[in-house]
Amino acid sequence: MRYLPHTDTEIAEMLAVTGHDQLDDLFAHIPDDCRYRGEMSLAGPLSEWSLTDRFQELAAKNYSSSAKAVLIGAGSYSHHTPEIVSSLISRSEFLTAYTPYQPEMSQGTLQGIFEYQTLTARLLGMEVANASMYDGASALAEALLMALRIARKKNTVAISAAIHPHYREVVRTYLQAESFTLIELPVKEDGRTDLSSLQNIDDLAAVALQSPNFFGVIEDLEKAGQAIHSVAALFVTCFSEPFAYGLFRSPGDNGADIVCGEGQSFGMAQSFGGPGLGMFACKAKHQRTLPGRLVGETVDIEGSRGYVLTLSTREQHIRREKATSNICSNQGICALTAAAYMASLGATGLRSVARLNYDKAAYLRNGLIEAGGKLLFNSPTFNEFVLCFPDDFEVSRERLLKKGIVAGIELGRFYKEYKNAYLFCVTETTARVVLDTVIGEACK
Amino acid sequence: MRYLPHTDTEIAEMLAVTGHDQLDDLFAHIPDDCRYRGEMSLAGPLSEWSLTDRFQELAAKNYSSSAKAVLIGAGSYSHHTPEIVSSLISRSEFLTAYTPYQPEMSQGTLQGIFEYQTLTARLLGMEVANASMYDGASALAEALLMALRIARKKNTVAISAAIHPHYREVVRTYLQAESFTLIELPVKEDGRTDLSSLQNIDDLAAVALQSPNFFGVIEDLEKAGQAIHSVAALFVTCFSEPFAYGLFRSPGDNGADIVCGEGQSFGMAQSFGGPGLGMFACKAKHQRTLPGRLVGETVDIEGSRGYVLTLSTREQHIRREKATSNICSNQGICALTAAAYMASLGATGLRSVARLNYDKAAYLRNGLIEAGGKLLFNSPTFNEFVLCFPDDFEVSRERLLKKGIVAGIELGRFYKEYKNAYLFCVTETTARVVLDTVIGEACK
Amino acid sequence: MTTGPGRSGLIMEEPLLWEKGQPGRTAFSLPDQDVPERSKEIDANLLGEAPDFPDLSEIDVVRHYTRLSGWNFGIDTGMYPLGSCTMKYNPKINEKMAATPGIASSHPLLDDELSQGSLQILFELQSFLASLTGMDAVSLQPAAGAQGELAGMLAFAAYFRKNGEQRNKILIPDTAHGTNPSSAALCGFKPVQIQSGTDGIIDPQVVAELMDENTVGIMLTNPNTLGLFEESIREITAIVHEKGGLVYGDGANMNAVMGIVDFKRCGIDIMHLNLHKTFSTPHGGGGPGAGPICAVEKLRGFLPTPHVTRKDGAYYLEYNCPESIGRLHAFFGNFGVLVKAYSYILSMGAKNLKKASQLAVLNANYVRESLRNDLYLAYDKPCMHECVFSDKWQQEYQVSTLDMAKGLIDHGYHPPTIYFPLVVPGAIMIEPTETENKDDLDQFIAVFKDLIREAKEDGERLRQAPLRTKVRRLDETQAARKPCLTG
Amino acid sequence: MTTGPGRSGLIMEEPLLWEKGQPGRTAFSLPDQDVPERSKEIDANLLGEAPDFPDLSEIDVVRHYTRLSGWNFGIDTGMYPLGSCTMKYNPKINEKMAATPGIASSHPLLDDELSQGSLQILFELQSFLASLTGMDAVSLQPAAGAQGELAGMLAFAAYFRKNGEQRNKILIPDTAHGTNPSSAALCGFKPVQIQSGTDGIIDPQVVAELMDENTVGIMLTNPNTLGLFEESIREITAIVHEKGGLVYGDGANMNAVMGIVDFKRCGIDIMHLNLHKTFSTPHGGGGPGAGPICAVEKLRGFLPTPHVTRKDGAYYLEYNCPESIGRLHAFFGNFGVLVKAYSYILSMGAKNLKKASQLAVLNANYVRESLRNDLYLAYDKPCMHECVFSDKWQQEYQVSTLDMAKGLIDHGYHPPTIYFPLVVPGAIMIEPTETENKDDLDQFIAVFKDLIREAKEDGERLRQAPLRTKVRRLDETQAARKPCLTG
Ligand SMILES: Cc1ncc(COP(=O)(O)O)c(C=O)c1O
Ligand SMILES: Cc1ncc(COP(=O)(O)O)c(C=O)c1O
Repeated sequence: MRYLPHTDTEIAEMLAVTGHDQLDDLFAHIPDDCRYRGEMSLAGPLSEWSLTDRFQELAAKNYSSSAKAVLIGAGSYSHHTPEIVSSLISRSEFLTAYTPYQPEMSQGTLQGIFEYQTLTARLLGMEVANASMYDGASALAEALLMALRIARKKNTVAISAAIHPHYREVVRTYLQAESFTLIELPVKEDGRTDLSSLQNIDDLAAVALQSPNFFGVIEDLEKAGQAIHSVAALFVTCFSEPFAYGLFRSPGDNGADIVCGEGQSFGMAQSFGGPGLGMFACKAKHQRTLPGRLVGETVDIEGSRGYVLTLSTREQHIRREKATSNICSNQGICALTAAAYMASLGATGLRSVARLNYDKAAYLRNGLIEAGGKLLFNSPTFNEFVLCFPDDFEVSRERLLKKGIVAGIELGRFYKEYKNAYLFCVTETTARVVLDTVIGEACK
Repeated sequence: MRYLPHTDTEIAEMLAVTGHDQLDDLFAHIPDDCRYRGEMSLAGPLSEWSLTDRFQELAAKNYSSSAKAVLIGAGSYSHHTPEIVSSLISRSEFLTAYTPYQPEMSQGTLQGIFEYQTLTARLLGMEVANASMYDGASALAEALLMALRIARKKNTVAISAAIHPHYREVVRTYLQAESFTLIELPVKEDGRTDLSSLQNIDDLAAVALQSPNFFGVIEDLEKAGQAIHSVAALFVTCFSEPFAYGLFRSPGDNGADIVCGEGQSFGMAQSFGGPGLGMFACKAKHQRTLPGRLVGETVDIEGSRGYVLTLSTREQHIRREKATSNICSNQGICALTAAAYMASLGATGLRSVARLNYDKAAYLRNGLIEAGGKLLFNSPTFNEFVLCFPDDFEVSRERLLKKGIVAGIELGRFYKEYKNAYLFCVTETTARVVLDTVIGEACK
Repeated sequence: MTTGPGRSGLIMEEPLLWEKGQPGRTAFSLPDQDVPERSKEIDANLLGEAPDFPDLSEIDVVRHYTRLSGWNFGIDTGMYPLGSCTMKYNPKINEKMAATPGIASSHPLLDDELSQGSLQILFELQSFLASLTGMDAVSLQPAAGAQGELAGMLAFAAYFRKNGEQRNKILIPDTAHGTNPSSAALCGFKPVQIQSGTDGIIDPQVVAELMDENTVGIMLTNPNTLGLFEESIREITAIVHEKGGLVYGDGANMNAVMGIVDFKRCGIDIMHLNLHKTFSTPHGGGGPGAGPICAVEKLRGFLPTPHVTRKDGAYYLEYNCPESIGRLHAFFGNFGVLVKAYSYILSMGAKNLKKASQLAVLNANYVRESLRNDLYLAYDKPCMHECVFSDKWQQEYQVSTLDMAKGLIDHGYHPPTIYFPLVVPGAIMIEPTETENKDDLDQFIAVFKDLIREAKEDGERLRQAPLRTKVRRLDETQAARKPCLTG
Repeated sequence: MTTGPGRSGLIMEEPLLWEKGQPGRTAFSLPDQDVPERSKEIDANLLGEAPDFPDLSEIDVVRHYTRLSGWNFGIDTGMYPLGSCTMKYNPKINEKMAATPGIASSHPLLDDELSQGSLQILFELQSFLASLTGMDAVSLQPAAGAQGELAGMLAFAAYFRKNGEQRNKILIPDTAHGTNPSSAALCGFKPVQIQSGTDGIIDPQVVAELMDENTVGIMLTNPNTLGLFEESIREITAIVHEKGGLVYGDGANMNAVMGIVDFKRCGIDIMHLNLHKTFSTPHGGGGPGAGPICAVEKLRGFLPTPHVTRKDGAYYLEYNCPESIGRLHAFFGNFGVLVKAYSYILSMGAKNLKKASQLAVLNANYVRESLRNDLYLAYDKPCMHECVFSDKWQQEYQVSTLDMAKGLIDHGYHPPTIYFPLVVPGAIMIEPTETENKDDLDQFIAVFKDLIREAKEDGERLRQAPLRTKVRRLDETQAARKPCLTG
């Protein structure tokens, strides 16, 4: 087997050194009643070539290929990734390294993550960012836990019902064990979060909003921040589409205390939803309560600039049960990918691509409205929006599916009250001809 | 444009230094009547994404994909390439380097090519090998020129008609300008070269054979070598399928003086016929007349082992019109690829894969004979063989084509006398089920 | 003096991204604007400025990361005997498989019928992991080992909640990985430390004394982080079960026992696996990993939602799990990592996986036996996948574990895990894994021996190490005291 | 002291392949044996033993080449101002395009109808190159520039043969690349050297004196290898044509003049292009390249067979070319390289290609102007894509071109081309190309200036350079005297 280098002769020589007769003897001390009985029932071994055939077959069973257009976002976005990003980040020095515990032989990863932290903070308008969380959903859960840590005695957090339903589920999972109170804030008619009840909530540590929210609607973060701060709660914002900040004001600029979200858009394949990237930033004053890993700048004994994992007294391997989170492995290479992606875009590219997302989504939205669709919410959006249709849209959707286009996702599976409303997403990857096809078929 | 880094400001600053007002002024000294008039008529510029679409369209117009089985070799072979070979050799330090003129910053390429030379020599049973030629065909032409150099006064070379027809064409091209005489030796009934006329040829510098030859037939190189040496000619052999030497005796072992051929089988994509790899080896006593580049071992001023381009007094950049060949750029990365491929195989792997080629080809050959096919030549073969069919095989071929199988290539386009004979190739990549399909359809 | 592969050579310096670039450059190929411009209609109040990113051309970005990579060390660069981390070779073909277009581009929210390929992978991997561990049910959702632990703890909590029990203590050995107590604490459990015995493993007697009806149960790592098999695991789990408790298994060290140990038979109720260790998915300089959890039947219902099931030959996502702890990930976990592990398992098959464990244990014991006269062996008994030494004998010459670790760097080796587990002062934990060959191990051993000899004769060079790296020892105190987290 | 990016750092040593390994290992995944074994039937006389290759496991091969790559320097590593070589950035997307499965796996001998995609690429590239040069016909077959020259010389020979003329001398400037005389000699032509003028270009008078009815014609490089445009090219080609001769153009330096010069108007009859220079295909540590030739109408028939034509919207291979010099390559040349060049041209479009030439010339002139007070400028006039200095001023302190070149290595730059062209003793030929940005050029210039200052103050360090590389200056004399070409 090409991954197992030992020849029989070598095994014999090594066993002679360890004082065993055969490989099985190495396990002599394992009690009988712990032992595996029989053979494991797995498939394989497959040669590299059979393996490739197998994956071709599996891939063919998925509705997804370069020829298909999936006009769904809802937390997973199709964006163009420059070839350089994939080819650089897959360099084995990055990909096959461990967490940079030995900084002298990990400066590549460390400087790369320091750059990621910096670009993330700049994108979100925040002062500091961590080295990554698992995904946008767990990042939000950890942001709320962090807010509860900062707020100390307070026990309640409120989250908008317009936050991605899956993120809210994850928040519920993370918060279920401790006796925290989780309140959901309703959605107004304009698709923004209704904050009018805040005054009536006791013990409120933090309020979380998503913008653009699950409906694609840009929340009025500035006003929201004022309202939230006025009840002395921390203002947490999250996102699933960071490209929005190429065009819209950053959460930090609107006063957010903690910002988190999903960075998949920045160079990660959609890959059935993972791996993605939990981005996480906050004001500097809260940095010592951050969850996750942090890279910091320092100097070596000769005074040269260098980077290390830092503030590790917050972390599980030092602080154990008192750690700010249990994160050990994070999404390292995804963070590096996002940094390379942001570097490839630059300020200029980010702006242009974000604009194009807006323009293309607007084109479909307007076209569908003209064709008879009705906007569910009348608020500004970025590259996602929700429409309802006079007739049964499922028939059109089926027709489009046969043409290789997935036209939006029905909202009833997430919100009973929005049955038969469809959430669409259009990014820079969708050609106008596809949009025209959708518009043409929509209300036939 | 992402490949052109200059901003307008920088251009202005630089022009100020060079003393020009605008970019066009840099070309002021170019006479008017040399100038390009109008715009070049090219396509583009295309974004990375449009480019990818364009290539997908082009690829779709080719009959070739992982789903297809092309049972043709004839100088271009389908073999499995381990993923590690492609991913290692595409490391930019190898791929984007120039010819290793500065050995101190090219030791990777240099040691890699030294290893290639060594493995090539071992494969072919020769003492030395060069750093690569353009392809098997030009390598053969250069081998004959080299033989003529060694033989000095003699002016005639003889080549077997069983050598790849394209190789013979290239030989004719290379030899046309000088007043050399080129004789073709006929093919015997058993598909081997008829050497009986050798005694009657005057002035004979060298005789070239291919084994396995174009018909897949293994020549009796040992006897041939004796016959050729007995007329005091140099024994040149060539090949298009190096995998054969995993199973059959090497040319060197059979007394060859110069061995050359095509190394595409060792890790290069078929890629419509190029780039491939001209492999070239000879006895050590002839090394100073070798064409092409050579890497040699030496030491640095501290005594450390290192590698350099060597014997460059043979080469065009030193010897100019007296050089042993005009080669400058060769097939560097292809040679490195072949070395990594040979290293991945190892002696054990090469033997096994070669065996499997033999077995699979024998399976198809025997199956087709049972189904009514007739061997054109009754001599040992490796992974290619020639069959004739009682009825019109084109009908079966058309049916198979529709099933995604190209069943052999008709020989009439190369040899009028072998019309309606088909040259088949089977390698380790073809599954038995494909072979069974061909056998089933062959004589329906 | 034996030398490892480490040498001095030419590398490239490279500034921070924003120390390069000029406004107006870009390395991104802008797609065609084939629709009218609309963004001007956006309310000025909502509109932001583009963030302060540097503008670079393509070659700038390429050189930046190419150069940075030269300051790093991966498995492909050399030996990485980092204990508890199972840094084995990461096959390239797995990367290729995970990048298969129809797999890598699949959207997670399409209807099940449109995602049969992805679902089949998940389904089969679930069953492979069940068979590998001997357990009954599997959830692939946890994004890393620590999230697997959290899921397990939440399941334990849900189980007791359902049974109407109020338990909040949990037993955790002193050798446990930091994530164990930290994950338990996230669920509001109070860790109670179990002192491991002088032989490095847990004495059932100690467990019996601590285990009571207020205690959730125990978190066990087996083989443990000292590289030793918890030989009394059956007694221990029996004690816990007897008091109504549950047993969590940290399976991060599964690489030692594939096809050898059956965790259900051992009495484990839920355990996680680190696919980025045992199943050879690359660690990516920090992640992503994948930490699936495997449970016995009685805890199946508590596993995260959704999971994949099969009916009439089709695969679908099951959401109807009323007892489930809920969702842990926005979608289905680190799918791409799961694909790589699936690809690895298919490449290896049952026989080679078992062989891998045998060779991993052989390699560790070989190193242990070869260095035992040079380094103090913390526990003098056969080890599993890793062996733990310490600097006890070197302290005499003022050479520490840290010094030796840094000395190895100059020789071209990634240092072992050091100062962990905490029960061994100055620990040096070596896990060679099965993909290192004997020649390379012999060279490593010889270098380490020479280094130790050097330590005796002249410790100063080691205290100065590393000397060959781009940066020397870094000031971690300053980094933490005056944090500079962004530039 | 300004420093370039070069630093000392940790790199890995690695032995030769056969100094590793153990019989029985393999890194190759053996395909299934799904047919009966047959090879035993082979005549023992023909059967060989497997060659003496080392047996390695996958990780051995991976580490081997990963480590070797660390001793190399590519365009992605840093600046490569190697004159006459046009070492510009090689876009990664071109590699991806050439690897597109349906393209990379196409067999060269399928019927034309089954290869329309590949043939279309060739056809379009032919027409692109015709438009780029201004010439009428293109053959893509030559595998490199030198093979293009050979093809051109053979075409010239065929032309005269057809016309019943016996010509065998050919004029070649002293600044020509070595392949020029060598290619001419391969055709039995006798090179006659033209001395270039004191201003670095050819005086038409000299050509007039040498050109006669026994002379095939002339080989011209324009811009020439001194980076200068042959301003009298029209006069020269007129002189040659008047005597019935033909003009060969070495277009290796096309990068300076895309969209700016029309070679047909200049009077060129056949020229080659180096796609691995101007059109950005990577040089691969030696190759493969591609050296298409472009001809005027009257020589079209002599170009290599086959070429691609179009009829009724379909592409096909034309073999019926009775006057053709024949075939130069087993198939259609280095197709994969052609694909990359095609991809590059499509990415750039006409406007950007012209801009590239402008910027390449700007960069060269900028370097020329910035270093002219520090290095002796061989020809004091504006240059095209490269500028040529020499060590004339440094000889005073016993510092040579070689020493400065090696000194640059320690600073992280690939040295310029040195000691070529031969007409400039101690030549230092710098071709920055357009993909280097101003900041990087400024740093390079500053480093070079400092190096020169250092040369003056203390030359010894430079004479010792390089100090940072894995190996120092190598003994080339020993290598040539006692050649060791295999291990
Ligand atoms: C024993 C043990 N348990 C748990 C973990 C945590 O796993 P992860 O890093 O995937 O969260 C590790 C990782 O180092 C470990 O070694
Ligand atoms: C001016 C000139 N002509 C010809 C050549 C030869 O081209 P190739 O190396 O592709 O054979 C070169 C290559 O360096 C060159 O610079």
